[in-house]
Amino acid sequence: MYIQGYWILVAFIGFSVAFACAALVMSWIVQPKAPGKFKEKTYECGMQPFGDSRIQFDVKYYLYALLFLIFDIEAVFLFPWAVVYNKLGLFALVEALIFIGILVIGLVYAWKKDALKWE
Amino acid sequence: MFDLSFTLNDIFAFIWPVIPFIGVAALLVFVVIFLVLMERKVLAWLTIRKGPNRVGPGGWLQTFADAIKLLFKEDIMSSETNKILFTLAPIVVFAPVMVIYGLMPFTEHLVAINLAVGLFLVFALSSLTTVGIVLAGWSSNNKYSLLGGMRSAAQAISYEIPLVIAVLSIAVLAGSLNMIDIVKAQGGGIFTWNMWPAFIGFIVLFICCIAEVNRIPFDLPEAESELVSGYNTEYSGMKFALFFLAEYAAMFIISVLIVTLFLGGYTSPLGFYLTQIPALIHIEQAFWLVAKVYTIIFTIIWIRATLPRLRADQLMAFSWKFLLPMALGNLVIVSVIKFLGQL
Amino acid sequence: MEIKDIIYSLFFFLIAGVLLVSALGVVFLHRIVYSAVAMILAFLSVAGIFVLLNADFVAVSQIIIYAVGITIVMIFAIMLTGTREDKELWIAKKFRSIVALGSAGLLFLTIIVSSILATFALQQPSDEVIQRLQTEGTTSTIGNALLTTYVLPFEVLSLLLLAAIIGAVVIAIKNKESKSQ
Amino acid sequence: MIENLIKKDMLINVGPQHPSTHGVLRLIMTLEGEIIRDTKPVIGYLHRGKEKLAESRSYTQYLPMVDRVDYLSSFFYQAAYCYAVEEIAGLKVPKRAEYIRLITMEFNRIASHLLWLGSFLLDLGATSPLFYVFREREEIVTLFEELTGQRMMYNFYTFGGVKKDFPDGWIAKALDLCKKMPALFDEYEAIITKNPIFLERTKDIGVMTPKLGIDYGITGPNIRASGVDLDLRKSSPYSVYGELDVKPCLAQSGDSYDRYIVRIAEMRESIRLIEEAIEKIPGGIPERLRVKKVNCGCNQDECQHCGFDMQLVGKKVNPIVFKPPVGEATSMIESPRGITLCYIVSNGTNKPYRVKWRTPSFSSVQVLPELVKDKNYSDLMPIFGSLDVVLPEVDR
Repeated sequence: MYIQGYWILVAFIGFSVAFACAALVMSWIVQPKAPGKFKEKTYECGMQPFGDSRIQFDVKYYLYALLFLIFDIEAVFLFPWAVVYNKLGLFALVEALIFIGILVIGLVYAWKKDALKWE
Repeated sequence: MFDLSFTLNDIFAFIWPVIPFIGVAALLVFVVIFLVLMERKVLAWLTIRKGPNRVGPGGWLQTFADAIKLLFKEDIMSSETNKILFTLAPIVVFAPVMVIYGLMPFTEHLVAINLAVGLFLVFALSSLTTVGIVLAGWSSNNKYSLLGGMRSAAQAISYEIPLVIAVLSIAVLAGSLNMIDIVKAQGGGIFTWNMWPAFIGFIVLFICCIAEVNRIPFDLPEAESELVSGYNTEYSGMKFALFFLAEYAAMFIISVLIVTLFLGGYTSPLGFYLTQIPALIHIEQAFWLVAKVYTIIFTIIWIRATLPRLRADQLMAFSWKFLLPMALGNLVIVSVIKFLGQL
Repeated sequence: MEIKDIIYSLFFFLIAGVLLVSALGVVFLHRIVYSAVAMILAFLSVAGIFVLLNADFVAVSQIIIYAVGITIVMIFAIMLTGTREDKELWIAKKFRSIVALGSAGLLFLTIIVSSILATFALQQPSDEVIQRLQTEGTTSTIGNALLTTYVLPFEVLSLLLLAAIIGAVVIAIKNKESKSQ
Repeated sequence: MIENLIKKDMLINVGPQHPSTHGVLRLIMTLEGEIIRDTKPVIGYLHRGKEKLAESRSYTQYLPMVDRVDYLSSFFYQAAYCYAVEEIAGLKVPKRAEYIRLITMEFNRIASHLLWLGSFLLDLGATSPLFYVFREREEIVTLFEELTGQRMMYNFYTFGGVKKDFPDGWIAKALDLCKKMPALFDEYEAIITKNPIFLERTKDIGVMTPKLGIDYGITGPNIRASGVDLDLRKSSPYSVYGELDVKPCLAQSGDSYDRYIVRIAEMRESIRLIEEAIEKIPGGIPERLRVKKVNCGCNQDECQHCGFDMQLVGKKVNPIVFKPPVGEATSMIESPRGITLCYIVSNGTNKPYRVKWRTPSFSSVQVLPELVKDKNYSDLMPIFGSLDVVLPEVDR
């Protein structure tokens, strides 16, 4: 069952991409094509596009990405813990509490330093 | 290492993914078409309008008409877009959603891909769509798209964390990451649902799920009063349709997910099945799932009709300062409950 | 050679091929965003290889941490660098490229050597173990190991993550202050 | 190091073809990240030369065009124009006609505020209120239709009065509506005023200090939300507001939320005013309107049945013959958006020499850059929406 599941998964990924591509190709075949100079302008609320659209973003985005990564890793480590929690009892509970507690310290630190504030 | 001995059966096993895939693809298209219509009808009823009522009896074929229209629409691509990524983005957004459909347990046997880490994989794949949205925003070379894409990414990753941590409490309760196991653990009727011990988690997950599919009050990436249409501003025709399809398909998925994790999935809330014949039990399971899922979907539409949208910073603060602590607290509460239950 | 081994090898070489091509793409593609996309593909194929090794949990972790988490961090970093012309990021300085190539080669050598050594050192798990892993998945095994044999690393890891949070916050605050000045 | 590589600002165009600029306003914004550093409103996309057009048309011919200056509060613009012309021509308006004007204007104020409420919440992302306010607005507009024959651009006032009396039963319907409305406002308040998301989005957002408001010539509900007690209906009553008990609706902090609160209060106040006016309207109880209008034959101004104050002047002025004397006049009206001023110079011909409009939305657009400066881009909408700008009125 197990490996078969992954085989189906691989097939699904392939089929899904193929499905999306097929939709695009089919539409490409049947759609009218009437390109025009102004049609191909970037939308800018009805004006000629001006300035550069590739702007620089604030560092806060990066901070959120880093925090996401960190908590994601935390979650990834907690998943195995959650699965075996039943069998290990109090020991596992205490360990996880310590683990979560240390990360909560980090969260509180970020909070207190106003790093979570999005201006 | 592969534990497979090749017989005719196994060759069939390698071909048979085609069948569930066709089933899932048909289901996805049907669900989306129905969902769009349902949303429009329910919204219309909530706001004293009639809703679509021209195409087909009572407007039931409206979405088909829209789909056909989108298929035949010219696909306008701005000359300044990055054409490769612009085309790739809708595929990156759509394909994972479709794979997730295969992971969902619709009835006890109707789950196309049954994996030991199914639940975990659902989140891995759902967060992949974020990358597609950022690509869409970046490749459009449009200011609104870029802002929308970045906002969307920031939002998605911020709500991913409480979501995953809320789900951890389910893993604690079920002791497994397999979707079927999780449902089976709460098969004893309404009082064995995970919703009760993990009620905070249920609320957190519900909110996060609404945020993950960018719906009001969390629809900032597409806030039309600010960013026109967000990351899909430049998209038209079939490429837009793929985003649209993915969005509504995702809405169905999150409802199935909420039901599966917290509301007993396909099991009967009564604790026993009304029908006793195995074949009928199958149908009854599907019925319970659909009933629960559409209750959730109705709630989501109802929320859309009621609330205004949040601002970007409030959105972020809500996730990090409210939902995340709540989710962590929920995890601790649930593990303590579970521990006490074992004593 | 049985047919299942052939299929296994087929998949392995297919995935490894994708991995190699996309990894080369990360290095040689001219536009940095293309590199990022190639990197996602590389990460995903690494996940595929993990699946072939019966490490399902690690495979999914690979997707969730690398293919999404790291990629998002990378893309945000690209956005942070703003409008700078993409082509300039192409490795231009000779010295740097030599250092980069040298360290990459050294790393590669280490991996090769250690994996060869590991092949000798490690025992082939019994069929029974493989059977169990294939039906139950590896999650609970990892969980057991984490909470019994590797308790200390598990807890130290949280300290590491704490340090990472603090580092991220400090960088962000510094940036904020420099901006307000 | 990174800072050197970066071009920090991004110019972004909001409008003219943007889903939420209430027509065709264009804002050129300089964003730093998502913080608005600078805003330049570009107006004129709806400019129709309303002032200049008056110079080539007779006084009466210009009357219907006045409606189009602001299609949401047509009655007010008609009234402003009529009062100015009446002042030059020395026409006296009978009291009953004044009351009819007052009642229609107050209803129009409610209709205008209702539409504002809907579009304001639509800007905030709440779609439903728009449909609910249209349900109520529809009833008001139906009343107007019954009275004037039009659902928009009523063209109902004339120099010296109004065109028609209320039709039979109109007042009863109006009273019915007045009874129904406050409950509906309660409903809105129940779902909006206490909504935490709404509060978060509007409280302390776009704070307009009284000084800033006065400096920019902000009037109407916008300035009253900042605590400035400026209501022409109270301070320099035109029409018959002097006979009624007008209570200005004030709030203190001047943020978007207060502008919302003031407008909701004003709608309630308008309903009270209408009820009071219907009570006081000369001509008696609704059922006997027609009878009261009948001339009893005495032709004396003091007669309580057919005196001038009781009557209605509905005669259409001949567009060619109507020539007010040389002179100039100014009229000011408290429109739903603030003080509307009409200034007319007459040179004795049948066409005005010059008509000048002062429209409140114009000032509101001007103050927008000050209010949104250094705010989040998402705050643009609650601020701009709460100012209640109607673009045709800005551009004229």
